[in-house]
This record gives sequence, structure tokens and C-alpha cells, in this order.
Amino acid sequence: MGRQDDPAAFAATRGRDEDSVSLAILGSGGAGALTTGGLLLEAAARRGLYGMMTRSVGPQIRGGEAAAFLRLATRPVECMADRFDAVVAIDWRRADRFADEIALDAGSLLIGDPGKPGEGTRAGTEAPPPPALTRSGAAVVNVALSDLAATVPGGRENMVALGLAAGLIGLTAEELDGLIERRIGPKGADAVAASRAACALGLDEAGKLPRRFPLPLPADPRGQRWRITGNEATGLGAVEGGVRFAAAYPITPATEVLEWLAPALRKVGGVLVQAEDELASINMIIGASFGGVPAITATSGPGLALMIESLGLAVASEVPIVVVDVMRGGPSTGIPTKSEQSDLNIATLGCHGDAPHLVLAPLSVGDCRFTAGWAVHLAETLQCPAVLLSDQFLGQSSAVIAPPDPAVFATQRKTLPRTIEGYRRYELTQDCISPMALPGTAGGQYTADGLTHAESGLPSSKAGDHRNQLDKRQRKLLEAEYGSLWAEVEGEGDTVLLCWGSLTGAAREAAARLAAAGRPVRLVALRLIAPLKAEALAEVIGDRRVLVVEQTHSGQFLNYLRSAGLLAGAPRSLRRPGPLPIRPGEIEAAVMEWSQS
Amino acid sequence: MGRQDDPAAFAATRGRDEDSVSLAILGSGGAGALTTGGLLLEAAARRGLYGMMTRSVGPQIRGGEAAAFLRLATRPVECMADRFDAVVAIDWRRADRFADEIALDAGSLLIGDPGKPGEGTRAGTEAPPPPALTRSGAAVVNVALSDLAATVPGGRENMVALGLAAGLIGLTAEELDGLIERRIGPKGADAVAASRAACALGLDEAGKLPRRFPLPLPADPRGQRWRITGNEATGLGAVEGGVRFAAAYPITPATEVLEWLAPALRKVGGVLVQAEDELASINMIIGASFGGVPAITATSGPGLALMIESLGLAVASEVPIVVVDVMRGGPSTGIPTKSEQSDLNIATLGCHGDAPHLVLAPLSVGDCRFTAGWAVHLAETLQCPAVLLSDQFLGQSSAVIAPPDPAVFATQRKTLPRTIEGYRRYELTQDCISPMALPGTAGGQYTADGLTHAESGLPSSKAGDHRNQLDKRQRKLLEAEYGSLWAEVEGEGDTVLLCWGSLTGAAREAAARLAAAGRPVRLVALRLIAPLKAEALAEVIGDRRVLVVEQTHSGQFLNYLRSAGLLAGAPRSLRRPGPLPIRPGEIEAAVMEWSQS
Amino acid sequence: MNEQATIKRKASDYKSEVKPVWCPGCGDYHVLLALTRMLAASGTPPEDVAVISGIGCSSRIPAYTNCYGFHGVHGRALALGTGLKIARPDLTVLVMSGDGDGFSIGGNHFLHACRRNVDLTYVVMDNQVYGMTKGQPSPTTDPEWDSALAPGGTGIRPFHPLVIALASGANFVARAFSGQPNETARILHEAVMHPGFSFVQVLSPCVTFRPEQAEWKSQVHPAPVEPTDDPARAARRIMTDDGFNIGILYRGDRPVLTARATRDPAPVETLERSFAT
Amino acid sequence: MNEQATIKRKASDYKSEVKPVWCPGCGDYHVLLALTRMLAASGTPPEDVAVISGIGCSSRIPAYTNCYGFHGVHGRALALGTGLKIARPDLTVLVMSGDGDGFSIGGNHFLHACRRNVDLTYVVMDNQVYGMTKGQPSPTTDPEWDSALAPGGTGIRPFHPLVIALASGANFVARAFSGQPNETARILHEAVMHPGFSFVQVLSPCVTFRPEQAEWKSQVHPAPVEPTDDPARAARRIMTDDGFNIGILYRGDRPVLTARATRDPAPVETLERSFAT
Ligand SMILES: Cc1ncc(C[n+]2csc(CCOP(=O)(O)OP(=O)(O)O)c2C)c(N)n1
Ligand SMILES: Cc1ncc(C[n+]2csc(CCOP(=O)(O)OP(=O)(O)O)c2C)c(N)n1
Ligand code: SF4
Ligand code: SF4
Ligand SMILES: [Mg+2]
Ligand SMILES: [Mg+2]
Repeated sequence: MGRQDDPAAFAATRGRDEDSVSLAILGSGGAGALTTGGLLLEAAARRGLYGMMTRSVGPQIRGGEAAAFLRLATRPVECMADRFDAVVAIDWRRADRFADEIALDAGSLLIGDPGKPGEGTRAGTEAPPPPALTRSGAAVVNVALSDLAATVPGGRENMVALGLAAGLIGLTAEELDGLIERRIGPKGADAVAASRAACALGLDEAGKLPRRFPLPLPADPRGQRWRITGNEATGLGAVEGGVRFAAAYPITPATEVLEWLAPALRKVGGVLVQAEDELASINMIIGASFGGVPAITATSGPGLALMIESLGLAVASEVPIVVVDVMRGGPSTGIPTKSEQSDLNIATLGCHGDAPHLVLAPLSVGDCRFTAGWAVHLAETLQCPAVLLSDQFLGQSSAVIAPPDPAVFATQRKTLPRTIEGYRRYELTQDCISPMALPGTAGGQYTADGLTHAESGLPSSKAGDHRNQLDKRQRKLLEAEYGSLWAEVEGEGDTVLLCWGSLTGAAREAAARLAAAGRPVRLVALRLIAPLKAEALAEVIGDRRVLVVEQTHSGQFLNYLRSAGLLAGAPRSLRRPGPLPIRPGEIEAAVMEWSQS
Repeated sequence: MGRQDDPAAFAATRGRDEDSVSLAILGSGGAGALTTGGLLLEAAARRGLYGMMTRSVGPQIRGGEAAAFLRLATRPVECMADRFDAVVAIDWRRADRFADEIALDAGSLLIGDPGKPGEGTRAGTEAPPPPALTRSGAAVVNVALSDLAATVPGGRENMVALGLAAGLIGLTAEELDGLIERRIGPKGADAVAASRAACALGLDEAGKLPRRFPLPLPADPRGQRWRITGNEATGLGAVEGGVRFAAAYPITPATEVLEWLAPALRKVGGVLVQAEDELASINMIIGASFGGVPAITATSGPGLALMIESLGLAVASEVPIVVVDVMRGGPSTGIPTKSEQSDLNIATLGCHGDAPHLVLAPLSVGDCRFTAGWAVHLAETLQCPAVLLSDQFLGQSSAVIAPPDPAVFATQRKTLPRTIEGYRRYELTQDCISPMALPGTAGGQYTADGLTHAESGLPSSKAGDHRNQLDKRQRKLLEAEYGSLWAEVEGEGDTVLLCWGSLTGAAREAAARLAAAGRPVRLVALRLIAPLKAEALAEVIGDRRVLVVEQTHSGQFLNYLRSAGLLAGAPRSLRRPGPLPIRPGEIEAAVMEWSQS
Repeated sequence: MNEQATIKRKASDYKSEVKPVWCPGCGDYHVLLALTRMLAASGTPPEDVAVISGIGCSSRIPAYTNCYGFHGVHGRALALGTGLKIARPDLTVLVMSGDGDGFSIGGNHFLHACRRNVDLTYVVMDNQVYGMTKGQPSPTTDPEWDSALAPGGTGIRPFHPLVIALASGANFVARAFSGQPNETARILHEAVMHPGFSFVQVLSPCVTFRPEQAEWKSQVHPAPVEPTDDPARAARRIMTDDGFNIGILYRGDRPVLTARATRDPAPVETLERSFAT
Repeated sequence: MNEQATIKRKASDYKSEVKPVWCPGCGDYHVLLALTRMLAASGTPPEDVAVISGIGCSSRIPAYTNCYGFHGVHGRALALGTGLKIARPDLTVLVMSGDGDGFSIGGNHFLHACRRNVDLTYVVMDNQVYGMTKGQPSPTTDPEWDSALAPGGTGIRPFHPLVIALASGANFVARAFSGQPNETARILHEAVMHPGFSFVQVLSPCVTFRPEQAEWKSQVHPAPVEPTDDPARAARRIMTDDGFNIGILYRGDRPVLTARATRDPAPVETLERSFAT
């Protein structure tokens, strides 16, 4: 594993990114680090900057330490940077918990309240920045946030921290004032005044810092910005794709998809039902879709595992549904709050029997909107379940982006408009799509079945019927039209960076840097995982060598590609399980290293 | 697909096997074809012959048509033959239902009662052999079984058929008398007399047949013979391996494993509990095994799908269990009564997250005993769940064989014998096996967990803990000692026949024939599916070309091998989904064809 | 949807041409008869009826009707039917399964469907055995019944599906006997007409694995009292009865769950607003 | 197994050194306290006790004890505990979970564990919410409770876990309140001592998502009557009570399921006999 063992240390060897600034805002229980991070992100968005925020929290539901990781930029960003420019700590008490996730170097700043021995500061007792952070060589700046806040009636440390962080990246007092007005306004004039004053103190302190990282205005400062998470974008895309029914069983990190859908569906005339478990939720959406209403559920690995039997039912009975899997660390309960790409196996090959179905993966937070919509479209037109593989990183990151593309398709399930003589639900047709009668259509009555069936839908154990239906269900997927949407293919070079889903952001950034460094590569990021467009993929790879990048322990993506007979050469694999993300610099370095060897 | 489309017609082009005779015994509802088949098998066993019987029945639970397919031989047989020498029909009424499964040629006989118009025979009305069978050119012999039976008070057609079939293969009146005494004896002297008389009439008729297929005595006529199904052998092997707890939820075709275990476990001091569903059954065995009692459950595809989440729990918490999957046609409810190998995907890659575990497959009915025992041994020593992939063919075939080998291992779970200071349940050890404290051991208390954990067992979301435990669980499997048991490797030649599980019998027979025809091949049959012994496999393959044989639609085995980077050349794939088996002649022909091309 | 509800229909209009694979004499034939008679009496066009089932001999019933049907996986019929009914409130949804499908593997959905009280009818053909897998004990089997899987009996007491239904919130609870197809049709009709979740346990003998159930014919009798609307009283009655009183046992008026459909759905575009900064 | 049962033990002997991740003020702290007090009172050595749970805030409890523990997957604790107890009847097995874990996803195992009546104790820490996933309604949540997943409430009536337990055959049924750790310890002790399946619903407030549950302290009161041994009567009482009476509500003497262990196990070789021809 070599340097991958300590990605933070490694990343720290990478240079700083000119177009963005990365900050970590930390605090122990109740300090308000996440609020501060959210406000800062919003202020940046209002200026027309781009950005992204992820969170890290302890296992406590409430009162645990928390960190907001922000990257703010003058251009769109889809991943976190290799390193942090600064850490702003409301207190340092449990900061070592996050040390793994915070790569620093001598150019970084560690700014925060060191506490005072025996005094009633938030830090409680003296708590300087922990060695796990200082050994990076980052400059330590002590700011007595607590004392400063105490000078303002009703002032809070985290507001001082907000001002400090804002000043650090070059935001102005006016920008912050506007923000506070909008966000704190509902709490009354006193609260607004206190927040402003505390913030101003922080801004002042920023002026005294040994260095700052001011961001210029972005290229399109007046461009519209959305602040959205992948889970929200997934819900939006699904509703735009036509979904009007959802069944829900909460699970981290997918719950927000469901919680976004609940009011949204109601608004547009749809409905969300809370199920007793995932066995019920998938069967509820199969029922709704059998009735003609496009339907969705969202879950994570453990829930997907419970849905697997009925996913096979949807395959065999040819009922379109969409199952969103927001992946987290596995196996079993694993690490619920961290990202991993290790549900690829179960999503593609988890069913018993031969059960081909759709598997798609959004390539960025914003792309969750498009890919969710496309998933609904494909499921509906192909009468097949689609698994949408999002993950905790995409799902729970808050991104500031230009409004992402929606999926616009003339989605139309091939239904039976009116009676035909001798209707056969599972008819063998030219395009392998059998017209589906919806309940209420006279003369279309049939019984959907998970048993092997004849064209009529009646159970059959005949070899011919079994093979014909297996062939049909395989072919309808293989022969469908996916256009160029199956992957993003960008750039030229003798090496292909091959990735999927949420790692695309990091790979794309690495590709850009490599091109800038005169070592261009081709990026291939799969959006359609199954059916695998093996021929098209072989073509875009050509005779280039391939670096497969993924966030798993066993190399599930590599193995999946090889199982299709691809990558017969000697591909390299850059992989690591969660919880730490693979950063652009690591990908860049892997390519560079390969070039030199 | 070419000739595979009509395997029966194809198989009929193959010659007759000198060492065995193959019979189909048919009848409509209640005719007693299965009883007749069973008695004939037993008579053959008493003579010291070898054999195998499979059954085919309609979807009815009772009263449907039924067929017994028998192959009786002077040497051990592990698969059915390419063709049938004769069909004995108690009546022909629904015989066309079985036409797919009965390959005939001009050398075959169709013997049966054609019924009479309007008369009260069993056939009810006239029912000659159906065209689907006669078009093979097989000779039709009408025997009025019903009339003959009517001449004996209490005589039954199926006993006449027994005599007929017995005569056909050269069994004597004495052999049948002894059999009837033993089997019918409990029903009283009258019943015995009636059966004997009816049987004698059948034997007489056999004398008048245009040809017969008498079998000589086997090489070891006094060798002990067992009559056993794969499901029974699986139960036996498991108990021999140490299993003393089973949880059951019935499902075709696995129920007999459970029904065999219920009284057997009780006898040896163990217990079987009926669970409310498969979610419960797998968790019950995890609980029992956590308590130190080796434990098993048996299911089929749909049940395995429901167990998948908790299979991952057993992986993560390192609790040994054995899950038998007796595969049937899939996906979804599929074809419950027919065999397929299409649960390979779910068994190997069905879990969410990276969840390496053991997957084994018995290679013959008798080998179910050994492989089940080995599965228990490996699970216990490696503290890992093992999935045993049997299938309907192995599980429900009745084989007459020499007593199969048991697995004899000094199985010993690495437990904590007594208190040690600072015990850590998931300690990183040299051999990657962490000593497991059993409840009741003072000082060994720990909490088993499906959450990512530190060595102590306490939840952790640290990158190092996650990776260490993932590494350990992967390495303990990869580095374990499997000796030469991972596969059967037989013979030499420029081609490898590569198969797994229940197809081994047919492949082995094909290999024998190819060798006899001067076209020897190497047979490689995998017993250990996961972890895949990729290097060893590459070695036994060498630079030979490879024909991968499997009973799936999508080529799951081929893809699985390729996913490990194997078979980079241009392997050929001989595959077909169920319900029809792949016969030895098809494999033989595929090799011959390849040789010629 | 269809305006022909006034057309006079016969029971045979609701039967498909598929010949059941049930054993000769199986009680489920009469359940099918009762079902089709009930539907004919209701006059609902067959295309507006959906019959949803799981897996088991009993669960084969959808394809024997001329309605829309779904033969799903083992134990999940109620969840599938719930999704269908909420998405398509215009349909008449009947969920039909067996005692294994409904009370063993499907027990959780039974609890929660009762509680949710969606307007559908749940019919369990109870033969106190797993017929399809050839004779294992189910949750309603008596503890002494000998079988291969539980030699000498399970030693476990059967539970009371009707009481469970009441305790978890079903709005209509009845017991029927398949040997009385007209009475069964009547009970089913009332169940379908009653708002909310209606549960009907139909005693339906398995002639193959429980031949002793031929006795049921002489054991059943009409429930001695009128249905109550007090679940506690109904529960106590059922907990103490002999298991053979036939009829409607409880009629409730608990609030029925329907999708709170917005009268006036907003265009999808309005959902974008919350993301603008 | 251990012969030290006579050694005097303190509650702290049953507590591990792990600091709970529960929110300050969470009711589950008191359940842990009651549990360790009960175990100390029982004197059972910690190594002879197994605490089995599913997933949820409440299900974190095993690692906070000094017993053997299993933190399994969501909803399956009862099945795991049942397997353990049948395989190892010498152990004291406590299964502990939450209202989501036990009544929603785990509902089927609840039904069947009650029915099976194996000698173990089932404790559900009921806070009428999914705490761990941040505040969604559970089967015991009242219909009007507003949340992100069910804006304006679910409209679904909570069900009665205690009645379900009775209807499905539990042998001991009680309700406790975590704010009374001594009384809870006493009830748990009786539950553990009672043969067969004992079910204890412990009202245990979630201060974070259900701050209004702070009221519970003033709402609970001792059950006004003595426990009955008539399940029908107990069921009726509970169906009509206010949900806050604390104490043992039912003590039954239904037959307990134990593994019918053969006194005199045969050697494995004898199993071969049936295969010889
Ligand atoms: C997940 C799963 N587990 C087990 C089975 C096997 N199985 C099919 S039907 C059945 C029981 C049916 O019993 P019941 O519902 O009472 O129906 P009956 O046949 O008695 O009418 C079982 C266990 C299955 N199909 N799927
Ligand atoms: C299969 C599965 N589905 C969903 C989840 C997510 N999940 C974890 S805990 C929980 C609910 C817990 O509620 P409860 O049992 O009441 O425990 P509490 O946190 O309130 O103590 C859920 C839905 C999961 N871990 N596994
Ligand atoms: S086995 Fe029993 S339930 Fe199934 S069809 Fe036959 S009689 Fe009916
Ligand atoms: S969220 Fe609620 S249940 Fe969970 S620890 Fe906090 S107070 Fe307790
Ligand atoms: Mg039944
Ligand atoms: Mg709860």
C-alpha cells in the first residue's frame, strides 16, 4: 500500500490549489462548527463562488465533536482538495479525532482558541492544537475566541469563528451582514446585532493573521448558484423523471432522499409511505409501479441487502422501479457515516438466478439530478428495476454549483392502451419490450409472476419459455439506446483514468492537473454500470494503459470490468476502502509514478 | 445456440453407453411411476450395481403426472446418460410433458399401455405414445399393463411395469421376490402375493420384447452400496463435521436437508428449530455459533437472498456458520423443481461492502458428504460463514454408490480457553485468526459487532481499524491451507474442461469418453469457489485452451473466473440455463468440434 | 377505469381458463368459487380488481381469476398490495395468501398492514400447514402435529391471527370456512365493502397433508353473537372461542389511511426554488 | 460455566469501561443502570450473561455492559438470541432493542419469539421514535407527531406491543419507566426469573427528538391492579389503559420451549445405517 497508508501525509506533499481555498472548522460538542461552516458556504455562494462542504461527526447523535470541511472556489469543484489551507477551531478539545481527515503542511494555518488552564472557556481547560495536527509544520495562531465572544452581549464563539474564516478567504463585512440579516433575522434584532458584532471581531482578527487566502471573484460572478446535496438532487431528479410514489425506511446516509421526497411528492400530487422495513418498501413500490405509477425507494447497503430477493421479482415480473443505494462503509453495519463504493458487487450481481437489471451511478453532486432522472426514464422504458448507486460523499455533501442539468426525456412506459385479442403480457417482441397492461384496462388482465412463465404470464417450466424470457430480459438491456450518456469520456493521452460514480470529481481534477503538467490522460467515468457497455468501453480505452480508481478494499470495479473480458493488459489499480476519500493528488501521483517506471 | 437448442435431439445422435442402461418410467396422476422407479433402483443396488434416479413431476402437489428417470450401471455413475434405452409407460396420457427431458433414438424402446377406446383402463381412453417421443424412431411396444394387472386379484399396473423394467435390464424373479418381501411385507401376505404375481407377469412380458439391455454383474458385486440423495449426504456430512444446531425454513429443493437433520440431530444430542423466515434462521444459527455450537441452515435462492444481510454480519463479526443453498432455476421464484447453477453470483458477491467468505460446491451426490463436512471444518477454523452451493440435481437425485468418503478433520475452533489480560476479540494475529471467547468463559467478555471495530471489538470509524480488519478477514481466507481439495484435477491433454459443482459428473464422463476416443482432456472441477485459488488454477490450466462448462444463462462462472484475471486467452463457454441438464455427450461434442475447427 | 359497473356479471366472468393445479378436493377450490361469486355480486368489472398473493398453494389463486393479478414472492403480498392500493385508490385490491405466507414469513407486514388501515381486504386461506412445500407446521398448526421437520410435534402453541389483527388495528375481522362458499362470498363481500383494512381468515382444508381437516365440516358453526365494534371485547371473545365460529367478528371505524392527495398539484418546477441561494 | 454465583457482586461489576455515546439525559442511561443493578442482585456472573441487540441508540447497550454481547443487525436480535439460548440453555440471555428495531423491522421475530416461548427476556427501550436515524416515527409514535418524513404526522395509530405479546403467547408482560431505575431493575429481575419468554416495555425518553417526553416522569403511575394470569383479561386491561401504568401486567405458565436434548446421544456413526441397501 505504501503511501496510501497515510493519505494525509501524502496529500500534504502536494502543492496548494490556486483556484480554491480549503478550510476545516472544528469544535467539540455544541460548539456550532457545522452552523459556521454552513453560513460560510452560503456567503460564498452569494458572492458567486463555487464550493462544497462535507461534515464529519462522532458517533454521538448529539453533543459530539463536529467538523465542517469546506472548499470554496472560483470555478466549479466536485471533490475536496488534497490539503487544507487552514483549520479554524472553536476549541481543540477533540480535534485529534479528525486528524486522519485533515491533511496539512507548512503552508497551512492552525487557528483557534487554546483555552486557558482552569478557566470556564468553552475549551474548559487548556487545549492546544493536538500534535497530530501540529507535526505537519502548520503555523499555529492562537485566537481567544471565547474571550472575544464574551465581550459581546449574547455573542457566540462560533460567530467570531465565522468572521475569522470569512476574513481569511476575503469576504467583506457587508457580505456577512447581509447573510446574518437573512439567517438570524427571524430570531430578532438583538440576535442579529450580537451576531454581527461577534462576526466583526472575527473579521478584525483575520486581519492580523500571518497569511490569508483571499479568493478573487469567479469568472461568472452573477451566475445563478444552487446550494444542494446529492440526496436532494437525487430526489429532485426522480420527481422530474416522473416518480409519484415513494416508500421509505430510514437509514443513514440515505434518509435525506426520503425526507426531501416526503413534502415534495405531496406538493406535486404524489405520496410517500413509511414502510415497516425494506422488504416492505421495495414491495410497495413494485405494487405502485404495477399500478402504473413510477416509484422509488432509497436505502443504503444493509437495506439493499434486504431488498435483493424482491429486486429479482421486479426483474422477472418486469416491473420498473428505482432503488437508490446511498453507499456507506461496509460490510454489515460498517461505517454508516462514511463513504465507500463497495456495494458495486451486490448492486450488479447480488440477485439469485440470472437477473440482469440497470445499475447507474451519478458522477457528481449535481449529476445526481440528471442520473436519477435518467434512471427513472430507463427503468420505465425498459420495464426493469434500476439501482442508482450514490454514496455518502455525494449524498451528504452540500455543493454550491450552477443549477445542474435535469434529465429531459419523453419517458413513456410501453403500455397497452386498449383491449387486444389474446393479449400476452410477456410477449416476445422485436425490441424485447412487452406491452404492459395497467390495471383498469379492460381486456388486459394478466397475472404478473416471479415464477418462470410463458409469454402469457402463466407459470411454465419449459426450457423454451425459460430461455426465451431470459434472453428477452437480457437483450432489452443490451440493445437499448444509451447514446453517449453511459460514460463521460474526456481528454486524450496514453493512459486512461477509469472510474465511476463519486470518484469522478477527484479523477477529473487529477486529469486537469496532469494535462496542465504536460502529461495528459483520458478520463473515462462510467455512469451506466450495468449493462456494461463493454464494446464501447473497449473502444474508448483503445490500446491505452489503464489506471482503475475506486474506493473499495477488494477492487470490485476492477474485477467487474475484468469479468466482462476487459482490461486484459495489466491494468493498475488505485484503491482504498473508506473512510478516507481518494484525493486528486493521489491519482495524479499514481499516474506520474507509472510514467516514470 | 445451435444444437444446444434441442439437446434431446442432439443427445440422440450420441451412441449408447455400454456400461449402463437408462430407463424412464412414466405415468399420469397416481399411477405409481415413482414407486416403481424406487423399487427398481433398490433391486439394482442389492445386486451390487450402481445407479442414479431423478424425478420429474408436474406443478401439482398431488395427482400430477410423474416420471422416474433411472440410470443403472456396472460402474459408478454421477450423471444421467445422453439418451434413454427405454421408456416404460404405465400410461401415456401426459407423456408429452416429459418429451423435452427424454432423448431417444432408433435403438430405444417405447413400452407401455396404449389404453383402449372407451374402456376403463388407467389410460382412460386410448392414449398411444405421443408423437414427441415416437418421432425419434424408437420402436413402440404395446403391453396391456392394465389388462395384465386386472388378471391378478389386487394386482397393480405399476407392479407389472416393475417386472417389465426389471426383466429389461436382466434382473431375476428371485431378486424381485426378495425386494417385494422386504418392501411390501409390512402390508401383509396378500399384498406381497399380489405384487409378486403382477411383477411376474411383467417379467414374462419382458421376455417377449424385441430387445433387452441386460446388465452384467459389476466388478465388485459384493461391495457395499448406499442409496442416498445429495440432500441427505449434505446433512450427514454436516453432522459428522460437528454441527449440532440447525435452523429451518422449508423451501424446495432444500427441505430434505432440514427434514433429514431434524431427527438426526436429535439422535446425536443436537437440535433443529423451525424459524419464522430465513431472516430468523440465519440469525438463529449465528446466535448458536456465537455460543460455541457449530450451526447450519439450508435454503434455496430466494431464501439465500433474504439471508444476505446477515451473511455479511457473520463475515464482519467473524462467526462461523454454514448456509447450504440447494440451487434451483432462477431468477425470483423461477423453477423451484429444476436445477441451475445460477446462484454463483449471489453466493460469491451478493453481500454489500467487501465481505469475503467461503463458497464451496460438492462435486457429486456422494461428495455432498465430504464437502459439507469440509465446509463445517473451514467455517469453524476460519471463523467465517461458508455457503455450500448444492443444487436440485445433486440434492434430490437418489444415487446408488459405494459409501462416500466422510471429511475427517481435527476441527477445532480457535477459542480462548481461559482468561487472559486485555483480551481483544478481533486481535490482529499472525495467522489472521483471532481467538474467540465463548460465553461462559470468565474474562473473555466482549461484544461482537457488525459495525467496523477496533481489535477490542468496540466500534471504530478509523481508517486504520477498518483496513486492518478488512485485510485480516481477506487474508485469513487467502492464506488458509486447502491442500489439493480445492479442485479435482484429472487427466492430461491440450484442453481443460473447467467446471464446478454438479456438472462435474457429466464433464468427467465426457473426459473419459474423449480419452477413450484418443482425444484426452484435462478435467478441472472446482470444489472451493471462494476464495478462488487463482494461482493454483492458472497453474493446472497452464497454456491449455479452456472450455468452461456451466448451467447458467449469463455465464456466471466464466465471468467469475475472468474477474480474477484468469482465462485471458479465448476460452469457450458451453452453457445453458435450466431446466435441462447439460449431458456428457454435449461436452464431448463441444471438445470434438473445437478440435476440428 | 370503467363505467360498466351496472352490467350484470356472472361468477364465471371472474374465472380465468387456467385449470388449478390444486389437489382434487383442496379447500382452495371453494375459496376461488366464493371469490368469483362475491365479485359477480359486487359487479365491479374484473379489470378494476387486483388480486395479490405470495407463494404457496393458496397463493396460486390470482391466475385462476380473470382480474389483474400479482403472484409475488413468499410473504410480501400485503406490502405489494398496500403500495398498489395507495397508488391506485380506484382499484379494488384483494390480498390472498396462506397461513405460512401470511403468518410466518409475512407476519410483520400483517401487523403493519392492520395498523396502517389502508382500504384493502386480506384473505388468508388457513390450512394449518405448509402445503406447497409438502407438509411442515405453520404458526396455526397445533403443537402435537407430527411431521418430518418436527417429529412428535413442535410443542409450540398456535397463535391467534384474528387477535393479532385486532391488537394491531384491523378494521374488520371475520372467519369463514371454504366448505360454505356462499357464506364465504357474503363475508368477503362485507369485507370488501367495509372501509379500511379487512381481514378474513378462511379455514380451507388441505386434503393431502391434513386429511383430518375433513372434520372441519362438522365442527364449524355460526358465531353465537353479533359482531362487536369494541376491539377489546372482540379480542377476548376470540381468545376464548373454539376456533370454529364463523362469521363477522368485529367491525370497527378506525381512521382509514389514504394518500393525502393534493387537490391542486404544483408544477414540478416549483421544487427547484428551495435550492437557489 | 462458573461456580462463583455466590460471590457478592456490585452493579459496577456489570458495567464496561466504555463511555456511552448517548445524548446527555437520554433515558437509556437509566436502563443501563437498572440492568446492571438487576444483574448484581441476581448474582449471575457476567460471563454467564449474554446481552443481544439490534441497531439503534438503545441497541448500543451490550458494549456498555461487562457481559458477553452481540450488536447484530437491525431488527434481528430476537432471532439471534433465540438461537443462542436454545444452543446454550445455561446462559442468561437478554435481548434488548428499541421500538423501531423491535416493533417495526423486527416485528415478525417479536410475534414468533412470543409464540415460541423460549426462556429469555426481551426488553424494548421505547422512546416512540427512531433516535439513531434522527427522528422518524416508529410503530408506537402517535399519529399527529410532526417530522420531516411524515409532515403533519403519519395519521396511523400506534399499536399495542404488550397486547401483541399477549396475543402471540408471551409468558410474562410488564411495563417499566427508565426514570425509575430501581423499579425497573425489580421488574427486569422478575422477568429474568420467570420461565419462558418475558417481555418488558421500558418507556425510555429520547431527550433529543422527543423532548416532550420529559413529561413522562409525571405521567407514569403504578398499575392499579395485580398482575393476572389470564391473557384475555390482561389484553383487555392494556387495550384500555392510558399507556402509563407501570409494573408486571401478566404472568403466565404456558409451556416453555426447550431443546429436547437427548439424554443419551448416539454416536454419529449410527446415522449411516439408514443408507445401507
Ligand atoms: C423466501 C422463500 N422461502 C421459502 C419458500 C418456500 N415456500 C413456498 S410456499 C411455502 C409455504 C406455503 O405455506 P402456506 O402459505 O400456508 O400455503 P399453502 O401451500 O399451505 O396454501 C414455502 C415455505 C419460498 N418460496 N420463498
Ligand atoms: C436494514 C437496516 N435498515 C435501516 C437501518 C437504519 N437504522 C438504524 S437504527 C434505526 C431505527 C432505530 O430506532 P429504535 O430501534 O427505536 O432505536 P432508538 O435509536 O430510538 O433507540 C434505523 C432505521 C439499519 N441500520 N439497517
Ligand atoms: S397440498 Fe394441500 S393446500 Fe396444496 S393443493 Fe393439495 S390439498 Fe390444497
Ligand atoms: S437521539 Fe434520543 S435515543 Fe438517541 S441517544 Fe439521543 S436521546 Fe437517546
Ligand atoms: Mg397453508
Ligand atoms: Mg426508538
